[in-house]
Amino acid sequence: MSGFPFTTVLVANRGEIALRVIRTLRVLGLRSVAVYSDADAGAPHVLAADRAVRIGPAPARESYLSIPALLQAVRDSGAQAVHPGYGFLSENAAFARALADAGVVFVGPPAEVLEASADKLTVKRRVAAGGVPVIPGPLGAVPDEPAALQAAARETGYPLLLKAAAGGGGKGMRVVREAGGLLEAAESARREAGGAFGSTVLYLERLVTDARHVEVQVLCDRHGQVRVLGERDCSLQRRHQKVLEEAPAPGLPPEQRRRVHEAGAAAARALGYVNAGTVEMLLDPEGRCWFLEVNRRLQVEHPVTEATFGVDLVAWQLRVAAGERLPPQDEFVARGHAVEARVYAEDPGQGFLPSCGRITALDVPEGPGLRVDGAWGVGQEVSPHYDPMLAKVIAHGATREEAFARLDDALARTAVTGVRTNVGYLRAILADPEVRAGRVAIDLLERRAGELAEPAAPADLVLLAAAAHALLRGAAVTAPAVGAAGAARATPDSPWQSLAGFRLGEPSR
Amino acid sequence: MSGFPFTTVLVANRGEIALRVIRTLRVLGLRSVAVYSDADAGAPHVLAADRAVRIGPAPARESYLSIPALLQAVRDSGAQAVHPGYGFLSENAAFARALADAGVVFVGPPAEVLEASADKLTVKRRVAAGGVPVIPGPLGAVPDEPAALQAAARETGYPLLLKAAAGGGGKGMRVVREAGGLLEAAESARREAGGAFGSTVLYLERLVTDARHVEVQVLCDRHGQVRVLGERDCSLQRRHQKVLEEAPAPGLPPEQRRRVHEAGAAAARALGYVNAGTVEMLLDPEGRCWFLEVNRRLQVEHPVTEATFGVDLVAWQLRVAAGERLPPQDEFVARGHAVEARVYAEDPGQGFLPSCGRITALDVPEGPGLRVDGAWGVGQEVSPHYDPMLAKVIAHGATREEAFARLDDALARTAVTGVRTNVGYLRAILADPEVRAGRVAIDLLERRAGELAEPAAPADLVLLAAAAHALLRGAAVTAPAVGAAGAARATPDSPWQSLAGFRLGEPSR
Amino acid sequence: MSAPSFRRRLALGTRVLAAELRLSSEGLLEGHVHEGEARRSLAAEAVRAPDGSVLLRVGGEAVRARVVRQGDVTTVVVGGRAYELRDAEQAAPGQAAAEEPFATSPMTGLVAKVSVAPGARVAAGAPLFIVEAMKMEYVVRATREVVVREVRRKAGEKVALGEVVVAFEASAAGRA
Amino acid sequence: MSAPSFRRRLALGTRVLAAELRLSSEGLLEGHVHEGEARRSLAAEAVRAPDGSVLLRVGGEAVRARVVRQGDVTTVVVGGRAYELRDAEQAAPGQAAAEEPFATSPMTGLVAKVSVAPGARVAAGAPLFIVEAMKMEYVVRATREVVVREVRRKAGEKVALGEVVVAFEASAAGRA
Repeated sequence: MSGFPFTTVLVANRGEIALRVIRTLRVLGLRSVAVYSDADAGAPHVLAADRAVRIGPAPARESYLSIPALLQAVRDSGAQAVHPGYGFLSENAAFARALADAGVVFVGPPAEVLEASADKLTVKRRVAAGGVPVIPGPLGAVPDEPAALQAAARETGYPLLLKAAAGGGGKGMRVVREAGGLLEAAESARREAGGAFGSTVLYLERLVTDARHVEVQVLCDRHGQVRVLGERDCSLQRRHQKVLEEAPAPGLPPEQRRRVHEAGAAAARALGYVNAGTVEMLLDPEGRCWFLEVNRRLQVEHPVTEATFGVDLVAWQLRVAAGERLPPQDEFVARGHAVEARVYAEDPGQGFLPSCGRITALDVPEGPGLRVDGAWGVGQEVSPHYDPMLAKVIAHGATREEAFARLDDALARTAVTGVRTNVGYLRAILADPEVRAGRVAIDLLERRAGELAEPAAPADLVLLAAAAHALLRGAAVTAPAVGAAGAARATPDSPWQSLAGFRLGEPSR
Repeated sequence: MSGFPFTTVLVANRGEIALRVIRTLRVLGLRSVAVYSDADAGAPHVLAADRAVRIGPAPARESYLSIPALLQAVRDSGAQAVHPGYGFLSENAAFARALADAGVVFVGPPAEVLEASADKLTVKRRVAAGGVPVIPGPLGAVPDEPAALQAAARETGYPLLLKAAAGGGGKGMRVVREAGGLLEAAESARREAGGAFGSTVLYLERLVTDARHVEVQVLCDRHGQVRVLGERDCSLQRRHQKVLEEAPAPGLPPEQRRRVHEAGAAAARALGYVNAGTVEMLLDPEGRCWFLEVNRRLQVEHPVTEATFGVDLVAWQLRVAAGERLPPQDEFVARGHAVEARVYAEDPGQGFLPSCGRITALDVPEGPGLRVDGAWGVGQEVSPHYDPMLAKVIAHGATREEAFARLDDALARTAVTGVRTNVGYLRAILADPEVRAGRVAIDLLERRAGELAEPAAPADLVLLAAAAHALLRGAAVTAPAVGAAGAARATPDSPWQSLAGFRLGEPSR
Repeated sequence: MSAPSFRRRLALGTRVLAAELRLSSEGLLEGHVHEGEARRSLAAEAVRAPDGSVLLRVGGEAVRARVVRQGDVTTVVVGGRAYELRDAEQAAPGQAAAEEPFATSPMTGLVAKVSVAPGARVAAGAPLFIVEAMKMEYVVRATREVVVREVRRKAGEKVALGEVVVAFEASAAGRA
Repeated sequence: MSAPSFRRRLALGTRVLAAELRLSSEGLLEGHVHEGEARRSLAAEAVRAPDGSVLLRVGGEAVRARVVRQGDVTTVVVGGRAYELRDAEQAAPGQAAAEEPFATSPMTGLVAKVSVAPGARVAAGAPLFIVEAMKMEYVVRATREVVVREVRRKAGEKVALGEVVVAFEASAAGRA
């Protein structure tokens, strides 16, 4: 039926991405196997799969990052293929190699490709040799010895960036503005990287300032064909954590867009890349693009590409892993504009600290042109063990303006209680004049933090809602009395200026 | 901001279509006004609008079909435009005229167009003059007098179709296979048409048998430009009620598709059509197409066109109503395949009788490539006063097979209690070999009613679920005991053949 | 610690099932079902999802169910299909005879038309009344020759599923 | 028939609001709020949606709110933003002083590292411990010079928001 050389696919991940992969597996007629730690028994991805296998206790290192536990789960479930999602072991060459040795298909780059690109410095050298411009910085690992580290940093020059060689998604990454903070930043980055990736190797790069983050989605088959599925702009980041992503990149002159796509394709070719990947680049104010790194997996933000190109990237990952040939480049055509907002369990009013707890109420927005990828639900525990992303809300529109308006309307209809979220912050970003004008840059969110701070609470409205809730509880839902009340009747003399300016779907004052 | 000559739009409808129109109004920055009958106070469309106005008691004739009540609501709310949705007054020339006289924009064909096409017989004559082939039948209204009616029917020949001249959506339509059933069918059709449209005029047509229902989506601006947004196949109907619709029509040879599109455009031109409209045609087994009628409104099934063309048809309706020019035809490009299933509150096990009541539990499917347009929710009353459609589930995919698989998986994840629904029936249709092969025809659902009947209940599974629910109520959701239970452990000797063949996401036996 | 158990006689359509199931502390649901002479063993791993739905795993297959109990009816939705289990103690022992001394509404809706009046003699197959709901109307006909005793609803009135609209004289046949 | 009323002193962040609102039988919510010296009139039409959310209409504007009450906290979500109202009787009369004799966890998470031991003298600004949750870690530092009396959590242990991790000797300053 399916035409695939495998029938059962184990998804070596959790949360929304595991759920999203399982959805595609079902559509393609493939059986799905979920894995879970003790913290995730009863989690949405576990409930959605055809079968679920426990792989260990809550800490990721003992479950989702444990290669032996996952190999055992593959054996127990009889899976013939593994989709790694993003994060965890998705770019781990040892995992891909162990699967290959066991005759199991890894739905991602083959082990050889991961092995040859496991060290990001090697990658940097290889893409540079392929004609792709790279960011200045030593092409070697950060030394353990403090004095040597400080010397290397001095040579690179401040401000600089400490990055985990095995890192991604902002984990194990630190900006260092001056020598004083270097050692502590390195220690902290090492600890974080060790926890997340099992490797503490760091490297240094010059911090390119005032730049935009533009990345190219590539799709490469096993027959040497490289396809470019446009670019995404992910400049809107907070502490190296992407917050809002869009496709295409706004305001890119055609010539720059062409250069960015060519650099992406060149990087993929230089690495002999196979499967879906992302070539991240910085675009400086002069319009020059710099190779940042290659993400050898599906990105969190892949849905904006799916929305504009009308493709299912997970389906393509599976087809490529099955040896299929990609169609010609001109069959991939983008349409309209898409934007994704990441809803995090964090408290913007308290320095964006993570917010753990149990979700007590949840309204998920729906409507034409919207997609919500989440693994949340009422009763769901948001655990301190894993990523704080609750969901991604993706809007598509004919134009950027339409997509942004649709996303804002969707966020206005989103309600989460039990944990604090950044939904209000996301709406503030969407309302920001620089963002609306498309003048995005990596430092924008930091630079405009003041303007993006939570507005004063609409106290009277909040009180009215609390009172209405308390007084209407148990009331007939469609009370004829209310129905008969007819059109809204404001008391004309009440001081409702504050509410008059308040409208769902529009950023409040 | 919006660029529209109006800022507030009243939506003269209810349910999912009112909600869907309001979503687009918000995205376009337009204020929305909902109207509601006493049965709908607290309904989703009322809660979603910026403002809501009561228009009368529950019966449609005194609320959603009452022109005076709606005009009063327009005045009270200060709306400068009215979107009529589908059904109700959407094709009512008197309503459009009254709005035009009041200086209010009607988001649909101008009053002149509706007036000149209000009588479907006139339409038939005009499109025939424009070179569009029409179905044989007298070009006059069915006489009231029984003997005359019988004579007209004899002349047309049985089997024939009685249609409400002002009808649509299967209301007031009856197949008459022999003279004996004619008078009762006419009386029943008249009563239904009177209730739904305020007009009891009927006409006769020869019943074209073994045909497919193929319809063309047209979009026409006020500057004489006609655009064709592909065709839809809506052959899968039960009692003239569309059940499953798809775009593009499966297996249509390019030459036939071109002829169908040309006939659609010719019909629109012959009528001087403006705004979004649908030209319905029958495609007979010889590949000839016959004009059926023109629907002068947005269709229920418009989302399949939106999914394949990546457009927002309501936004285009508003732009055309605002006088905007349409872009060239080659800017409308279709991609992939889309299919829509209509979820009705009806009981397939009891002759598809409508099922009223209050929704007690609801699981709405979500996921990439899915769209659900509904106005349902837990606690929502499904009233006998209005249409039994609860929601539309729309799936898009690269291929027809993928779209169908995605839709089936979505329906498998849909749960409604409190009212009975046709979800199981829809899944049976999706699993039907003729449907899967694309051999759709208007009589398919009737012809294969036996094969599409509810399968025997999986009694043991149902018992296990009831027991699990009763015994786990109040249990810790992520009980470590369950988490620690590891991989599924079947008792190998238990007679689970019945369950082994049962898989969510696949049609059950 | 004794395992919580589920012992019920339930009707599923015309079938009557007697279930005896226990839930172990490890989430294993096991037991038997009796149906007429037959007795089957059942077993499944059961989990309650945070959203209140139920997940069953049997032999590597997963099935998710939404279960709602209201009055004596338990509705189980599986794969989009809803099944109704009725507590069998309350369930009618057999289907009602065809010759009831009244005609009931086949659905909740509005009475569109009443074609008969008290005292009228109505032939088998003739229309008694029409109920209308949403897009559909349903003609209720006499299943045998009857004499109308009482008309309890008139056109325009609401009527619930199973409610008596027309009652007959106990003359012709059947239980009075 | 007397209208149901809502009389509460509630804290919203640092603001304290005393609400007096009544709901008429027609669904009109009316009354006043006192805030310090100020008194404002409030009025809105209020409807409860079938999904339990609340719809307010004021002057032609509609606002939908999701309200959840748990313990003494009422969370109101409007336009995606969540606001927490705390019953003011229980609410602290002022913010806690900066010189608490202990250091608490700023979030629920795992203790990643404890940098101090009982008896240690720690300079202002020096790290005490690190809490880690999800993708983030947070370094808790001494806000003044302190002497550590007790360490209540060690690395790898869970800690809740507001829980004491390190306690100080009451020597240097502040309330003991």
